[in-house]
Amino acid sequence: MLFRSPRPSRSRSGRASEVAVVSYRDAVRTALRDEMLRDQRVILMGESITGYGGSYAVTKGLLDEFGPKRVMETPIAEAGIVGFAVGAAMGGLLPVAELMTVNFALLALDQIVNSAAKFHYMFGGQWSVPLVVRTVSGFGQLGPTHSQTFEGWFASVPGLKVVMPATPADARGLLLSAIRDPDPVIFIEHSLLYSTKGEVAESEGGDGGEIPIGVAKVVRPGADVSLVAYSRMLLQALQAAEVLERDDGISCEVIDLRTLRPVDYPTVVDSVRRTHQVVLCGEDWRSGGFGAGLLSEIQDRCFDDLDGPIQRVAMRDVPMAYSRQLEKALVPTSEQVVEAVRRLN
Amino acid sequence: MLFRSPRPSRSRSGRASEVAVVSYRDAVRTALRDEMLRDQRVILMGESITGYGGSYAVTKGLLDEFGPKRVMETPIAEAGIVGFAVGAAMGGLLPVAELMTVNFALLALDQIVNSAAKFHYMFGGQWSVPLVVRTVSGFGQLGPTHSQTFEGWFASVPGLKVVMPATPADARGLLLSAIRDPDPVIFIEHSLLYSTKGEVAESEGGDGGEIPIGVAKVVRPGADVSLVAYSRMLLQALQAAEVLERDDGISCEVIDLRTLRPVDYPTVVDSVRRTHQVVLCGEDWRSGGFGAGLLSEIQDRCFDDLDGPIQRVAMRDVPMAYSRQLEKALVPTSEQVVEAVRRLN
Amino acid sequence: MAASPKARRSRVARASGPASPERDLPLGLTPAQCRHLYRQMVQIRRFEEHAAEAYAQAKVGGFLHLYIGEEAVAVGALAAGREDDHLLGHYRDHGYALARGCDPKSCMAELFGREDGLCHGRGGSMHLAQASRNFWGGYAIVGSHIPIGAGMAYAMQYQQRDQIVFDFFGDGATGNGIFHEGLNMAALWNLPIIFICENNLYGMGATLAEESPVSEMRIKAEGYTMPAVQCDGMDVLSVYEAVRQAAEHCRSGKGPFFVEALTYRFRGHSMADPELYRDKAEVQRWRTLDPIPRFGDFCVEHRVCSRKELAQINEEVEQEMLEAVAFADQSPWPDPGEVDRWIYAKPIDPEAAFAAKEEGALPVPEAEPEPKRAGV
Amino acid sequence: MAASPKARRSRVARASGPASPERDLPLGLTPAQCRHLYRQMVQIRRFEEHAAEAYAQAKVGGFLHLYIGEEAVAVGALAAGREDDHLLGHYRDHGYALARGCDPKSCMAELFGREDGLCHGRGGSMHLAQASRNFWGGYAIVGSHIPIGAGMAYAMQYQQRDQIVFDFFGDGATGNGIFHEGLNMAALWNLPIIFICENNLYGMGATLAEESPVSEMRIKAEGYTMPAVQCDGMDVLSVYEAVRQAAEHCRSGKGPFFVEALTYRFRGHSMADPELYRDKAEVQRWRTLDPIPRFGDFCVEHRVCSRKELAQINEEVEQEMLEAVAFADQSPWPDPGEVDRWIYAKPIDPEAAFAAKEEGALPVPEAEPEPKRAGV
Ligand SMILES: Cc1ncc(C[n+]2csc(CCOP(=O)(O)OP(=O)(O)O)c2C)c(N)n1
Ligand SMILES: Cc1ncc(C[n+]2csc(CCOP(=O)(O)OP(=O)(O)O)c2C)c(N)n1
Ligand SMILES: [Mg+2]
Ligand SMILES: [Mg+2]
Repeated sequence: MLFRSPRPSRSRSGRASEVAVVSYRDAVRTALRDEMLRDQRVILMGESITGYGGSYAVTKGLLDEFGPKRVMETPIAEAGIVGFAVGAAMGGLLPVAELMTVNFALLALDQIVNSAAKFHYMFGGQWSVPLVVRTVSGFGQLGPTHSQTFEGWFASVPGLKVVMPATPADARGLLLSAIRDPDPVIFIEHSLLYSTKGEVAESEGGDGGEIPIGVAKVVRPGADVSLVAYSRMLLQALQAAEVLERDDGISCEVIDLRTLRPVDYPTVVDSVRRTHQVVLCGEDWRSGGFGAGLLSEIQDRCFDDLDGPIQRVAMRDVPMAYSRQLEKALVPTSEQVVEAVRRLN
Repeated sequence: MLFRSPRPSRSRSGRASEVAVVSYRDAVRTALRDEMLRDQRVILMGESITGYGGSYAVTKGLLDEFGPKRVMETPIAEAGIVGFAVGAAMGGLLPVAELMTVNFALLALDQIVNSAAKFHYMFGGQWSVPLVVRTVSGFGQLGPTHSQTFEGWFASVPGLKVVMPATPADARGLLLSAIRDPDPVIFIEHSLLYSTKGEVAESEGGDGGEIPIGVAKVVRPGADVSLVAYSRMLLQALQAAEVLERDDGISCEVIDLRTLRPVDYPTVVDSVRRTHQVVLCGEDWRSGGFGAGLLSEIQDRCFDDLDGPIQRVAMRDVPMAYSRQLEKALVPTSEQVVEAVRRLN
Repeated sequence: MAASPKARRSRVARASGPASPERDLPLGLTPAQCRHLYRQMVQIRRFEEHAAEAYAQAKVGGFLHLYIGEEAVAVGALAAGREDDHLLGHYRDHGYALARGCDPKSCMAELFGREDGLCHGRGGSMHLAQASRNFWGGYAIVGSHIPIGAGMAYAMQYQQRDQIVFDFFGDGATGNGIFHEGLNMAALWNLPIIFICENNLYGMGATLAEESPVSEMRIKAEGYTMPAVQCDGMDVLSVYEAVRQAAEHCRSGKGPFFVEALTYRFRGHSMADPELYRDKAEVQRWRTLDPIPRFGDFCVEHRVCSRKELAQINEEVEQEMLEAVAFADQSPWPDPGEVDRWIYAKPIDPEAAFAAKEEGALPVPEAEPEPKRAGV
Repeated sequence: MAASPKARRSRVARASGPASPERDLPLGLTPAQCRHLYRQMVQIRRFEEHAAEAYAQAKVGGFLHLYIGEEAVAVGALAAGREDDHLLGHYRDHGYALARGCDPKSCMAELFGREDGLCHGRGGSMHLAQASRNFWGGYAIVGSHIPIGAGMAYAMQYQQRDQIVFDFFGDGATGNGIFHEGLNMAALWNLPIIFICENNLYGMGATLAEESPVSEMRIKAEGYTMPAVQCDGMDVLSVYEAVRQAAEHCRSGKGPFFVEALTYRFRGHSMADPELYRDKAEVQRWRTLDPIPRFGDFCVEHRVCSRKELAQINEEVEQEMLEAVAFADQSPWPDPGEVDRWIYAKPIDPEAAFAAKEEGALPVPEAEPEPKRAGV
């Protein structure tokens, strides 16, 4: 055996964590870096992640620090990248494969669904696939083929864990969990969050710092309406909560799901039982988006608790247009969250 | 211009249709054949559709009748097949591409979502993609990678039309509509329906025979509960309706959606407003399956009409196992429909 | 790591062929044709310089990929075909549009996201298209348009039309499986399509050596028994010559042809590119091969025109591009109320159908004007 | 349409090499090794004949793809590697399992969907696997395991282990883009993997000529600068020789190697195949090349064993397979209550986490026994 895990040298685990204000981008980068320092089995692979530094500059500097065997520039071959990473995981490594954006993940969907998600089950538990697929959703005049987000699809696949952090702290803590998890994790970042900042507890080289997958967080407690959000929509939900508090005297409880599979329903249900009103906030298409699955389960568990129909804020069912004016008409906003709450009240 | 459409010669349109009892398989085949006779622009392409006759024997005999230019054997290249068919459609043909099963459609998802569904919109309406992708869902000890069904994913994509016929008559009529439609249509057959039989009005070479896309059908009128189904689950719903009538005296209205995008909500809502109870019957995974989107929209439109939570019958959230005993524990059945109705009553 | 321009060019057969009687022009070219080639390259250059400026002013959003440095490829290649040949390319597509004769005004308006844009602002820079010129668009999923081009070529073959397909993509695209699926089909069915690979040494930030175990993309075509040649993508005549040969081959029914143009983008991959992965010196070396002054010199040497006339072309083009920008600036925004237009060519209205059913009438789908398709 | 067996074999270099001192055996083989090769081929043959019978009795369901006729490929190839080399193949996988030494009982039980099956009935015929033997499974999405094998090879290289990867697939798989993506990566990173292409002239009902513009699959590897050889897939020694060369190459760090085995399946693609697409006469011609009697003759000619001893092997194997069927018949069905086991290696229980949170305790994820992975 060549490597032990975790590599004990250089570890500063146990040391009290320091807290720093960092960007979401840096939180992802340093989580990758720390985990690579901690465990030699961790490798990165993806398109333009080396010399270019990643199309959103997340992996900048990592090639220089870890060399091309651990930070691998790949051809533009999404299916091949994920298939390769699945194999590397089966071979004993802990690959973190980057798909430049979630739009291109469609090309790798077979490997995600029929390989990564299936092997532990279909081979009767003989081995698992400790793979992280990092990818990015987002928009901003990127046009019809580059503005999509498919979390609802991933979250419907048994065998996958799906994570969408909204804050730098969660980006770090959940990425550490994802890399240490023996199962395939789809880790979806958001391009419009990369420059947002927040407090993060750093624990370089240590074992701690994980934020558990599958646990939602009540980010803002409230009494009247539950706003269930994740990723960028968390910020929209929080903004809406402020407006509603200020202008309407409505008290919103804001829940950050953080993990989309498995969903932490107990936390959601607990909130709904108290507020009796729910607004689900997502960015994928309304028809059959992730919010639809969420809604289905909540109405099943909370039918008698609901004072009004569960509301959804989602992307309009349109392929997406490039023009700024048209895009504005399509993407979900905090104003829409406000309106949804007002519809209920 | 080389071809006119529809080719007028040999047309017997206007003639009263004859009615025959045929299998679902034959209904699909004869629809393809008749449309190929009617319009020279129609071509078929797919894997093992020529000498083999199609993995479910749907295209048997068509190579001999129409030759290899119109019935094209392709390499095992799902993405390439759909991309090629998109191009052929842009070039003036009416391709019907067969993907052997919907499981393999994952490999072509990028071409379906980012090419077929997008071009009409993203190029500002300059052209459309009159493409039909025929594929098959189903199970029967086919194991973890060959038993899936992804209609919920297709049905969430703006720009696609999605059809899942349950009967030979609908298979014929909807396939004729699909081929004549200027937009991309995903046409999902069901392997366990191929040998079922039903009455079909034949109209060889004629212009008629279409069943419109986007129109659901009340297959069995009823007063107490609405069962909304499609494809194979229609048969389960009808069976359940009989049992419930006989044993519980519950009168079920059974709706065959037939088209999954766009959904004929008026027909569904009309029924729910009368029955106040709904059970949605599908075969894809419960978490985020097609039924979730349906449920979301129904609860939005009918919240105050509902006497109880909308029930769903769906595939259990498990990757699917090969063993007969395990498969049985996963796939949705008519008994589950019965139980769902009883839960409401 | 990347081969020097010199080393690479030495592998390229220099444009030659029978000299034209007057003024000693190669390849049977006329002076007017030469001036046209020159003008088109300048058009692309100036169009993009203005686009870059507009991007800096936030008039253009999203992605903007410049073709600057590679103009000779689109211009030389399309000059070797017919105007009704079918054209597809990737997202770095301004060159294809202008070389095909699209109006710079409508192109610029598309970049500005305006209603008068080629695609009414729906597509943007990466998705220029003009069906009436058989320019079927820029495609932004790398390699996706390779089987699409093959399918169009099949439609031509099937309908016994003599148009062929021009399909442009980059070196990076050859690492994607879809490239191989498309080439395989084109070869299997002997389709009239020219695959034009713009080998500019990089796929975004990946160097050729990181993407591919072979540095010559033509090798990848040879496995499909497809004739494949390289040409100097910094020399419009070298491209013209290679693609003319390819077009003859395709049009005469001999099947697909692969042309690899060795070229270089002078600017970053997109406007967001910090260009950390390549040397400034390398870029400088390649700039000495700039296809525009190079062909300008050729024109002067072969007495196609004087330096003054070249300057005049430059000036005319500059005027044209200023007008394009002004046009785009003044073009109206698309109406947000129309944001859901064109989802379908044949929209479906279940509410109407239901209402009709209630009244006893069967819902009859409306016949709509059939949208344009190439073969019809 | 398909080349005749004769014509195809003439392209194949016949097994040769230094004769072993005793009994004149080629390739340094011992008689015991030869008997082992013979026995393994018979095992596969008889296993599958019993499986086909069980399928007819509805004891086996779903898809069943027989390897009959192709036994020499798996047996010859795996004999040329080490037992701890990594093995991946496609859905026609009984041969890989048995040649790797998996117990026929557990294999048959898997086909029967029973708890004692290699994968506890979860996978079935297409997904045999035994991680403890580094047999990483049969894969049923055509070509999907090609990059997976490359990834495993990378893990070996990275960890400086000297195991190599054997990755088997069919001629049909080479038409899929994923094949190219996998080969490209293997070549780029010089990975220790042998790609073994079983060219059996058909991809389900498609003939080779319908799938590929070139009839020799090795040509597709050459574009990746990968050494590629053909061997006679109906001759276990020819396969052994070719793969031994490949294994030496890979194990010594020289990168990937491609072996094309020219072979033929005597039975339909799967049990459902009506075989409309090929001549009975063609099948008959190939049956004359049956690798089992052919190698049996070789053994007798080279005094490895007598005909009687061969018959005895056949008899022993038959007994073994009868026992396998009996074992599978008696093995219990998997417990439907366990149908949702193994969805995750580390299950997550939000209810428990929530309860713990309510009690003030932070939810600490349980440490689970780490599932087996190759490198650890
Ligand atoms: C399938 C896919 N993967 C990744 C990307 C992101 N991307 C856009 S352009 C590009 C590089 C393409 O390189 P090349 O084909 O050489 O063309 P060039 O940009 O050099 O002209 C990449 C990786 C994409 N658009 N599509
Ligand atoms: C991606 C994908 N497409 C289609 C199929 C259906 N299919 C199963 S096997 C097969 C033929 C494969 O042929 P080849 O690779 O030559 O292997 P062989 O069966 O001849 O051993 C096809 C098309 C599949 N399993 N996966
Ligand atoms: Mg490039
Ligand atoms: Mg084969």
